[in-house]
Parts: sequence; structure tokens; C-alpha cells
Amino acid sequence: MSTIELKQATKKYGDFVAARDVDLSVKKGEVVCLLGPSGCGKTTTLRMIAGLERITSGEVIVAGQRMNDLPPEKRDIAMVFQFYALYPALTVGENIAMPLHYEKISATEMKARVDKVAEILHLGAVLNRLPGQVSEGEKQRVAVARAIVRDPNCFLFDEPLSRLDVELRHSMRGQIKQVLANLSKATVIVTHDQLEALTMADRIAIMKDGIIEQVGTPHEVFAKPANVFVGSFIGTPQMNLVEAKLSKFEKGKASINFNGQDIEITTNELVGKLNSPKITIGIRPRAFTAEGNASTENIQAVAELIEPMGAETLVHARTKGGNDIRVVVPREKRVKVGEALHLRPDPAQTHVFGEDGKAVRL
Amino acid sequence: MTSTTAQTIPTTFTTVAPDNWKLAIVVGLVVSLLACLILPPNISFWIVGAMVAMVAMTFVVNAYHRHYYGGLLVSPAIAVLVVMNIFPLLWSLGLSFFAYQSNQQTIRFVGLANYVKILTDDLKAPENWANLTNTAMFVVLTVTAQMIVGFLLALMFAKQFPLRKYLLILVLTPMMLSVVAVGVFFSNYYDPTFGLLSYFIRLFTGEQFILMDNKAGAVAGIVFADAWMWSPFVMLLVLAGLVSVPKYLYEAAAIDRVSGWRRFWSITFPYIRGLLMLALLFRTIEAFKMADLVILLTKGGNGTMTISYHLIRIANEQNKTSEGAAISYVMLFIVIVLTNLYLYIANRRTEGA
Amino acid sequence: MTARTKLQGLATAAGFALALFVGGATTASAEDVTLHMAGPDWPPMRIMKDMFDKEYKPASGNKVTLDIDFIPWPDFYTRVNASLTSGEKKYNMAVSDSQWLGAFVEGGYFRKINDLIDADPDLKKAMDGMHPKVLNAYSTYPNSTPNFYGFPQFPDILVSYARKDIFCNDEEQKNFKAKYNKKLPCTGEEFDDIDWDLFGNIGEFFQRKKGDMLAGKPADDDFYGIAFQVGKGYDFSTTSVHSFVWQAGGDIWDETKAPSGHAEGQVNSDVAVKALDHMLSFIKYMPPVAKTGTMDIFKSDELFREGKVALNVDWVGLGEASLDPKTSKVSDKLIFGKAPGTKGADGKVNRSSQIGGQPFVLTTWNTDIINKEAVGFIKWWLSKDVQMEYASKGGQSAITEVYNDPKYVTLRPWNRAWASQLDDQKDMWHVPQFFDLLTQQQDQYDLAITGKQDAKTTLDNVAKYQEKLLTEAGLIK
Amino acid sequence: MGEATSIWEKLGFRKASGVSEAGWGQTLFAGIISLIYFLPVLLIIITSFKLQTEALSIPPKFMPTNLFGLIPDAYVFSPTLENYTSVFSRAMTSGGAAENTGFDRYFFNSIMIASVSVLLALVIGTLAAFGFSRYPLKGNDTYLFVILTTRMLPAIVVIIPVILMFRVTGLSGSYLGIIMLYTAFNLPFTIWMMKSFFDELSLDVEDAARLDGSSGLKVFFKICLPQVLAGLAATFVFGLILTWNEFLFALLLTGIDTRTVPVAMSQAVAGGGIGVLWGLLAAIETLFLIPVFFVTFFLQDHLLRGVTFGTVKR
Repeated sequence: MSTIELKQATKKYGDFVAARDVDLSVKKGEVVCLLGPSGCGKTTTLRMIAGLERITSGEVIVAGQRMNDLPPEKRDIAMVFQFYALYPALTVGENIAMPLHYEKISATEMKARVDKVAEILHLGAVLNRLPGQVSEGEKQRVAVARAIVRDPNCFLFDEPLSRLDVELRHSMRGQIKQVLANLSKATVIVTHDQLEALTMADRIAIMKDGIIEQVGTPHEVFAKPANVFVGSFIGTPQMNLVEAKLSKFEKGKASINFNGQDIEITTNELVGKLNSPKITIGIRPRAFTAEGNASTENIQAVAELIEPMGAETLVHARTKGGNDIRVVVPREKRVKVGEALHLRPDPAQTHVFGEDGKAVRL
Repeated sequence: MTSTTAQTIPTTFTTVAPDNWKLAIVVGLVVSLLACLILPPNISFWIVGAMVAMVAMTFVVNAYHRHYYGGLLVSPAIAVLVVMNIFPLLWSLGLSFFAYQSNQQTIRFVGLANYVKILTDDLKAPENWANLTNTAMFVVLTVTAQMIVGFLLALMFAKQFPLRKYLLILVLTPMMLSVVAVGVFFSNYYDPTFGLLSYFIRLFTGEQFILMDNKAGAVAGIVFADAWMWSPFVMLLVLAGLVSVPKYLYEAAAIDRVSGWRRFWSITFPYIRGLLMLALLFRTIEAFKMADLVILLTKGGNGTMTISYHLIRIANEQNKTSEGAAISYVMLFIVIVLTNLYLYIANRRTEGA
Repeated sequence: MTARTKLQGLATAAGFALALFVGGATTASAEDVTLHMAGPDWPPMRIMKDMFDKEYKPASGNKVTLDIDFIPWPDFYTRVNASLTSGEKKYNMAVSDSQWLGAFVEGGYFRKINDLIDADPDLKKAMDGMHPKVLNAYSTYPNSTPNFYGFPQFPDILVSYARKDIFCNDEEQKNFKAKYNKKLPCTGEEFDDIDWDLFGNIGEFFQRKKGDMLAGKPADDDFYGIAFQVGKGYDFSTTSVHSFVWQAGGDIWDETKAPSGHAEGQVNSDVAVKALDHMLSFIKYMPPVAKTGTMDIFKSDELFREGKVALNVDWVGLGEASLDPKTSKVSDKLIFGKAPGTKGADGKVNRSSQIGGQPFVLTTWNTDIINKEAVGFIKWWLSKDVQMEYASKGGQSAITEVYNDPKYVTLRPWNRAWASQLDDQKDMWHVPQFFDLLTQQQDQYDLAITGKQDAKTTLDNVAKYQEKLLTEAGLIK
Repeated sequence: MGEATSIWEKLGFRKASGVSEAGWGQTLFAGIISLIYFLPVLLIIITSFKLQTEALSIPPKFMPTNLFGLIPDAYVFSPTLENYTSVFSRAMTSGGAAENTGFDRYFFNSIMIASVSVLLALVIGTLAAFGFSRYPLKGNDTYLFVILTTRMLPAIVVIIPVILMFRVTGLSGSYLGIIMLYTAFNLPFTIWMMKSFFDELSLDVEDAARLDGSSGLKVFFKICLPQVLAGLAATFVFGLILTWNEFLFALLLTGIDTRTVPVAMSQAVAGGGIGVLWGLLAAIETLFLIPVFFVTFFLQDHLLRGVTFGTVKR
């Protein structure tokens, strides 16, 4: 049974809390990405699962077994390290075979398994080379091969693609996803690259300062960010977050003072029940419609900087109140610098966050 | 490898040009050799000096012409080595073909007679052979002891623990001592009447303990003192290798459930192999030269006479300069063969792996 | 030779110009003369230097400085040998063991001084006033020929060092008498009569384990009766072996009989083998370090000073340390007597002994003015008053009128035994092959001392080697 | 469950966090081994505070105090600084004021000669090592090996030519001569060590700098040298330790003014017509140990970080 469960897992280094009360469960065959900026505790969490860090409090349960006190070698976990951690003095083949020695299998069987994995990852040609003599992409595949050559309880990946160039990264994402799909194990991937997380994960756990902010499917975390941080962290270009004041809520429409400009936005009932009028409005750059005339339902802004992105164009605009907002418009719509824009936010993609930063959502 | 843009000025071997260093070396060697053979030392010295200067000049000019910084960088070291080391070495090599005693001012060319004498003379050859065997024994025993003890000490200090720094310096201290002090004090520790060793053994046996009155004891005493003094050298090199193994490799090994033995050979050992080789190389070279401790502890008695001590007696006390030079070049030959063997094995391993 | 000297001069001058730091060159002008001397760093040398600085007024009116390069004893030979043989020409004078004379005379480093003696009646008188045995040992090459090279610096002789508290103890006296029917010696005069038989009895008698009674008290450590030098280093067994051989009526290869004398048959004669066996028979009574082959003059002295031995035979040159309570636990319990001898069939005791100590010599490259000032200094040094003062400060003098002076024997507790043994002194070899002969026989003796080889084989090996070596050198024909 | 780790952790041999750390248990273990290893040195240091008559006592006197009667008197000596004063001044046997032994000069000489020659070897050797590493000659390894062979012969063999050379050039007894000789003596080791360091450096940065038009020397000083500072420290310490106690050349090539401590030290070994002056010898050795001990101690971290060459390339 391949599952991972963390219950209130906490790691402290003296006074510093690297991970606080982390709750996470990964089902068999599920891929969970730990996503967050550097220093957020995602690697610590991964290492707690692996047994490379002792857990300060809470529980680590792998395959239904409490693992808190077990050293890594007894947890039966496969892991791919950030810098691959290939054994520099061993050939690629020997590197891949390294985890198999524990199983005390015959040399022929070992070779067969190494060859099979090498074939899956296209490493057949370099099996006899030293790690120092192969390319970066091959090294990465060797690291993956060394992990999947076993039949472990689960897989852990620490920033597996961070050292590859963009193109390689793209193709490796696909390959790894495919391999993992076939293996059907509980898998945790640590990454700071949201694209990686969004494409590879079944679910994403977003961490900040040692705390999991939100766990959800890629769609959930994008469409329904739990708080300001998740909203800002997921999605490119970044979500526009503007501090505003709720002046009135009537019939599902909120009147908001948008830094000097009042606009009305259709939103949910809970917004009306907020205790504090201080809110943050989050609107994704693609959720604007440019309108011909100014109205109370659109935001007045002046285009300041135009960045063509190919199919679309990113416009940096400045509102009357002095806020910078990012707007993505179709390529056909030629916006000029200095042009006045009347931007109407899509109510379905407009997120209201309360004073505590949490999303106000039904 | 980076390469500098070299504008090679075509010179053939025979061209007399200020940058034709090959010709200069050949001419220099021939002239120096002739000078050493024909002229008295105090004249040939200056001639050899001039030849060295000439060769050095050609190197520098050549290097300059070719924008060849390597030559310029290496030349000061080569100059110092040639003058202070290589020249005296060649001089004594030359002397080994003469009948020359430093306390008599006559010199006569005898070809290989000195070598023949030390290798075949019915009185000298067995002695030389015995001394060489003893030396080989000391090399094997001391170097092995140093490698093992140094290695174990390094393992002990490989991990970070409280006060490590202060304990480490204690273990490093023996190699900072002067050999004279070590020899004199160890002879005291081994002394049957005044020695600590005898004192402790006597607590159990009631008898004064005489360590050095037989070959096994005398050899053990010398090997112990030498290994004690120089194991820290090996330790320091090995330790440096151990601490340079990245931590994540051990983590990966833990994840891969690699056994301790395999972890050592596959991960740790490759990091210390080069350093072990260097330690082995330098300790072997030094062990061949072992004389001081032997002189201070046994005076070469009880089957502890080494070739190096023998050499000191021949070349210094008895002033048989030529015979001494011949012995030392036979010894040099052996050391060169041995060290090359080491290097050959080490290089083959690295390339093969 | 002269062309070479000229070039060397040129070379040295060039060296001056090249190097800023220049050491060890002699600059001689009419007024300032510096005598560079190589000397061991020990009290007799320091006393000489001290006396020179304070008292010497050169008759010539020149300003003479004595610059002694004090070199620690253990490395003295290495340093001097390297300096001389490399042609460094650094020293004008040097202290030398008498046995080194041949090597350095043949090599042309030590200056023959016959002409200086002949030219200077005062010097001649001083040389004539020296004890003939000492003069032969210290000054002549070939040995005992009228070719002179050296002047005595410190004439050293073996004497017996004994413990008064042990030997004069009534109980011990009584028990010894009962056991051997001999009087256990207790005074210096009684020790003067000691022979090896009595010496052996003493060795056997005073072997005590820790806790056994010793002179009325339980011994605090194992105790031994006797010690003398039987070590492998330098000449530390040769000295003893030669004395035994000479006293038994045998001989070593005698250089004064070259080239007709032989080593084979002489060195390994039955008498010599018996003498060596006699010497070896004492080792079992000595402190156990003797069995390791490292019982040298310093070790036996140290054992004696630490109170582990009742009777030690050693050089008087090491005596001061025994007298000093800072370095000796027995400083107030000392008796000195002659070294033991062998009683012959006629009942007479033969005390022939290897002479120790050192002469100092002049080197061949000295200029006339250096030689002149050196002779001036030497005449002063060998004069009666100066030698007497030197002896009173801890030196020894081989000048007849000095050691015959009644005051002399009172200067140092061992002087009585020292002076009375002068006639018995002999020296081994002055030939250039000295070190070759010495190291080979030291190695062989060591095998015998550590029990690896019997006396006969040992001396056969020595004889065979010496015969070959000396034949090759043309000293045996 | 988990006992395997816990036991070791409880004993302090392995700290929970991290693979390469250990706790006080390891300190205790290493402490015992280190002290046993250090014991012969400790005995020398203790001896330096003993009078000659106490130095050889059996049972050994190893305590300077009886700790309020805890230690039997047989093991207690009365500590004295006399040995240390007599390193520097000696009473004349023939009476009169104490005179200087010259040891202050010898200590100065040792420090001066060793540090200058090791530094000089470091400068020359580092340049050469850089040359060998970056501009290899044909048969580079052979040259390196030849350099190494100069360390293979006992010094006694080359001493006659060296003395002669020194006499001819007037270097005998001068600082310059012995310093140059020690420099040559240290070069092989320095070159081998430093070359290995340079070999380990990544060439990317250097190549980039060269493409930018920086000269070879600039690349060396600005880019390479800062990266091997630790290596320089390590080489310095090794060189210092090897040079500090050199004896034969010092004996034969220094004069009374330039003599070093190892040569003068043998004065305490059967030098003055007394066997070994145990306390004095111990005091000289202890004093002589101090400078190199502290240099090593302060460069210790570099020693461990520095000597990581010739191993594995990733």
C-alpha cells in the first residue's frame, strides 16, 4: 500500500520553525507537488518524509506504518535529489544498480532490471560512462532511473528539473509524468516552479514560512486561491492585487472604493458580512474586458508599457488612484502607450480577500 | 585545456638562436659534463653555472617569443631546483663513477667499479644487501602502520563533534616535534631501568622489561616511534578527503539502503584515494631515508641497520664519497621504480574506473 | 695546486661581491687577527675561551680574537669533517680526536708543526714538557714518530667512580668478606688496586632486586654492581675491548709496526679472544640496557648518577656532572680510583688503557700571521700557570710540571687517579682508515655484546676485514 | 522500532539531525584516544618543569602537585622554571656571571629561516604549479616526477657539492644560502600540492576572463589565486612542519650566527659532557613546539578545507 501521511508534522531548529503542523496525505498513485518560494520549508518536509531530518513533533506515516524514528534506509523510499547526488566514482550503470544490492538478487537479474530502466529513460548508450562524462539531462535521468529501479513505498523528488534548461525541462516533465503514471505510487515532488507543479501534479500543496497555505488540484489552486499568497503565487502573469475599501454591499453587488475610484463588482453574499471594510481585490490579468467608455463597472487606467508576448500582449497600466495593474489583451487589440483604457473585471474571476488575507468565498 | 595563441618561430634543432632551448640543453649538458670530468670542481662549478644560465636564458627568450607564459611561470622554480638540488645531484652522480674520497684530494675515473664493488664485493655486498633488506622491512612496516593508524584516526575525526578542533591539534602535535627529541625521549620510554614501558610491564611481571635486546623488539620500538610521529601526516591528508565527501552522497546512500562496506568503497574511498596515494608516496620516500630514529634508538644494532644510516657512515664518517654516491643511486633507482609502480597502479585505477 | 688556490681566491672574492651576508672568512691585518676555531660546546672549551678573553695579552701587540665555533658534541665530527673536506677553509684551528689525525693529515688539512716547534724554543720546551704517552697519542702521525701536529686540549682518562655509602657500609663489608674472602674496597687507594676479578665479584655481589636490603636499607629499585661502556655508538665498546686485550697481553693491529704487522693472527689471537670473552662475562652484572647495545659512556654515567650502580668506569671528562647535586643523586658519596686492570700470572696488575680526550690542531691554509699568533696563543696556553688555572677550573693538563705539582691532585677528586694512570695510556690508530676500522669492529663487538655471536667469530670477522682493508691501503704488506 | 538509532543517539555518537555530526559521546571517545596519542608529548612538557634528578625517577613523577594529599608523594615532583631560564642563559663553570647561550638568536633564526623559505617556496612553487597545470609541457608528468625525485635521496649524498657551492659563492653561514636551500627543499611538495589544487578548479571562469582579454597574470591573480587560498594555507603548514625540524643542512651550512634550534638542541643531548639534560631538552623542545603548534592550530580549518585535491571530479 503506497501512501504517505503527515500529521501535524513539525520541524524545529532551535527557535526556528522550518515546518509547522504540516498535514498532508498522498494516496496511492497520486502525485503531490510541494510548491513554494525558497526557504518555505518544502524541502524540509520532503526530508522529513525521507527520514533525512528527524521530525520534532507530529507523525510521519508511510504505507500505513509510523516512521518517525526509523532511519532512511528502513523506510523503503526512493528519492531523487536536487543535484542528483550521483556517486561520482561509479558508472551510470553502477549508479542505477546501487539500490538493488540491498535486495540480494542475482547479478543477471540486477542487470536485467538496470537495462529495463535504462531503456525506459533512454540511458542505454551511457551505462558505462562516469557521471562526470554525461550531459546534464542524462544525469537527471540517471537520478530518476536510480529511484525507479526499485519498488519502494513511495517516491520523493527534490527540485528534479531545476538544473535543466527550458527545453529539456519541458520534455523531462512529460517523461517523468508518464513514468510516474505507470508506477502508481504515492509521489511527492518539491518544486519552486509553478508550471512544473501545475503540469505534473494531481494535487498541489503550496507552502510559505513552514505552513501549508492550500492543498488542491491544479485547477483549484488556480481558480480558487485560498488566500492572497496563493493567489499571487499561482498564475502568470501574476494576479493583480489591489487594496480597496468596501463601501457598500447591495443585491450581490459590492461598491468598492478603488483608490479614489468607485466601482461596482458583482460578488458573493459573504462579502457583505465582512467585519472590516478593508479588503484586497484579486483580478487575474486575463480577466479584464476592455470597454469603449468609462462606467462604474470598469476601472479607468492609462497604458504605460506594452509587452508583446506573441499570441497576447501584456499591458502595464496605471489607474487613476496610482495602482499598477497588468492586463493581458489579445494580439489583435493594438494598445498604444498613453491610451486610456476602461477595464471591466470578470466577476467570476474576481477574488475578494478579507483583511486577514483569506479569500471570501462560498 | 586553454591554449594561448602561439606564434611559433620555426627553429630547427641545429639553428643557433637565442631561443633554441633544445640545442642549449644539449650543449649545456655536454659542456657541463666535460667540465666536471676534466676540470677541478671549483672551475667546473662556474662553467656549469654559466650553462644553467644559458639554458635558462633560452627558455625565457623562447617563452617570451611565443607568448608562452607557462615557461615563464615555471622557470623560477626550475632555476632554484636546478641550482640547489639537481646540480648537486648530478655532481654526486658524476662522483659515483670516480674513485674519490672527500678527505683526500685525489680523484680517478673508475667507471662502474664503485657499483660493481657495492653489488659484488664479498665483504661489502652482503652488508649492503642486509641493510637494504632491513630498509625494505622498515618501509613496509612503518608505512603500513602509518597508513592504518592515520586512516583510523582520520575516521575518528571525520565527523563534526564538540571540541573536535582541540582534540585534533593534540593528535597533530607529534609530527611537529624534532626527530632528535622524539628519538631521545623514546629511548628513555623504552629504557629498562628508567622507562615507562618497563615500569608498566613490571607492575605485572615484577621484572624490568628489556624491549630492544632482540631484533623483533628493536624493530617494533623504531616502527612504533616512527609511526607515532608520522601517522598524523597521513591522518591529515585522509581527513581532508573524508570531509570533502558531499553530505548528500551519504544521504543518497541511506535512501538507497547501501551497506556500510559498499558505501565506503563506492563513495568514500574514491575521495581519499588520491590523497592516500600522495601520503603513500611521500611516506615511502621518507621511509627509505630513515636514519635518525635508528641512530638515536639502536645505533643500528640488533638488525636495524638501514641503508640510509649505512650511507651516512660511508659518506660522512668514512668519507667514501664515491662509494656512498653509488649506493645512493642504487637506492634512488629502487625508489624510482617503486614510486612509478605506485603511480602506474593509481593512474590505471583512475582511468579504468 | 697554486693555480687552483688562486682560482679559489678569485671565486671567494666573487662570492663576496654576490652575497651580502658573508660569514666565516678570515680577515687579517697587522693589528687585528682573528683565530677561527672549531670546538665542542662543553666546559673545557668554554673555560679555555673564557680564560683567553680575560687573560691573554699577545706579545706581538696585535689585537688577537679567538672566535670559537662552539658545536654540540654529538655533531662535532660531522660538522668539522664536512667543513674541512669540502674545502670551506673556515677554521684556522680545530679540536680533533687523536684518531682523526691520519685522515685529515693525509688529506692535507692539518698542518705539521715541526717547523714551528723548531723555530720557537719556548714552544719546544712546552712540547718537551708534555707526558710522552699523551704527546704520542695527541700529536704524532704516523703514531709515535717525530712528526707533530696537535696540542693537548683536554687529556681524558678512564677512572673508577664508586659509591662511598655502598662500599663503606659495615654490613656490606662483612658480607662481602664472608662471601669472597676479599676486602671490599672503600677508599680511593683501595680502588686503585682493583682488578677485574674483584670488579666481577662486586658486580655479582651488588645485584639487588627492588626491596632487597642494600647498605642497610631496602633498595627502592633494582640495583646493579658495575657498569662500563659497551655501546655500539662511536668507540663505546672498542675502548673497553682494547683495554682488555692490551691488559691480557694481546694486541690490536699495531700501526707503529706497519707495514710488516698483520691483523690476522694478531687481532684474533687466542689471548684476544679470551680477553673479549672476559669482557663479555661482565655484561650480565650490568644494568639491563647493556644487553641492548646502547650502554655508552653517557648511559653508564647517568645510571651511576641516578644511583642505580655501585661502581662505574668512565672518563674523568664526565665527572663534573657527578659532583653537581643538581645533576647527581650521589654527589656527596663519591670515591674515585684507577680503572681496573688485569692481574697477570706474575701477580702484577696491567692497567693499559685506551686514552681519551682531544688535541687541537692548526690547519694548512693559515697565513703566516695567523700561525704566528696561534703559536703565541699556544705557548701561553701550555705555560705552567695557565694550565694550573685551567686545571683548577675543571680542565686537565698533560704538562709534567703541572700534574706533578702537589697542588694538582687536590684540584679535582679524580686527579690522583688520573695522574697516576698517565703511564698506562695507549692509543689505537691514527691511520686515515680509522673510521672504517672502527665502525666495522663496533658492529662486530655489538653482535657479541648482544649475544648474537661468540668472541671467536667476532674477532675472526674483525681480523679478516682489517687484513683486507689495510692490505688494500698498503699498510699491510 | 527505531532502537538502532536511538542507542547510538543516547550515547551521543550520532546526533539525530544530520549524517556527519556526532555528540559528546564521540568527544569522550576521541578525547581518550587523543590524550593517549598525545601522552609522549605531554611527558616531554611535564619533564620540562622537572629538575634533572627528578626527570628519571621511577615510579614516574607526573604530577606537579599532590592535590591536597590525593596523590602519593612518589608521583609528585616540585615544578621549576629553571630549565626554561637555562635555555637562554648558563652559569659559567669557571664562575662569574651567567652568560647568554645564544638560544634567543637560534629561535629567531629558526622562525626567520623557516617562514621566509616556506613563503618563498610558496610563491615560486605556486607560480610553477600554475604553469604546470595550465600550460602543460610535452611530458609534463615526467618533469613533475623529476622534481619529486629531488626529494628521494638522503641529504648526506648531496651535501659535499652543496657545501662546495656555498663556499664558492660565499653563501656558507649566511641566511641567504640556507633560505635558498630550504626553498628548493620545499618546492617539490609545494608544486605537487598546488598543482593538484589548480587542476581541481573549474576552467569556465578563467576561459571567460581570457575571452574578455584579461592577461594570463591577471587571470592568475584575480581568479585562480583567491580560489586556492585554503590550499596555500595547507601547503604552508605542511612545508613549515617539514622545514622546522630540518637538521643536517642546518648543521653543516649555518654558522654560529645563523644556527637553528634543531642544531643547537643536540647540545642538550650529551653535549656538555653530561648525558642527556632531560629537563633542558624538554624545555627547548616545548618552546620550539609553540610557534608551529599555534600556526597549525589557527590554520587548521584551512587544512581541512584545503587539502581536497587529486580526488574526484564531478
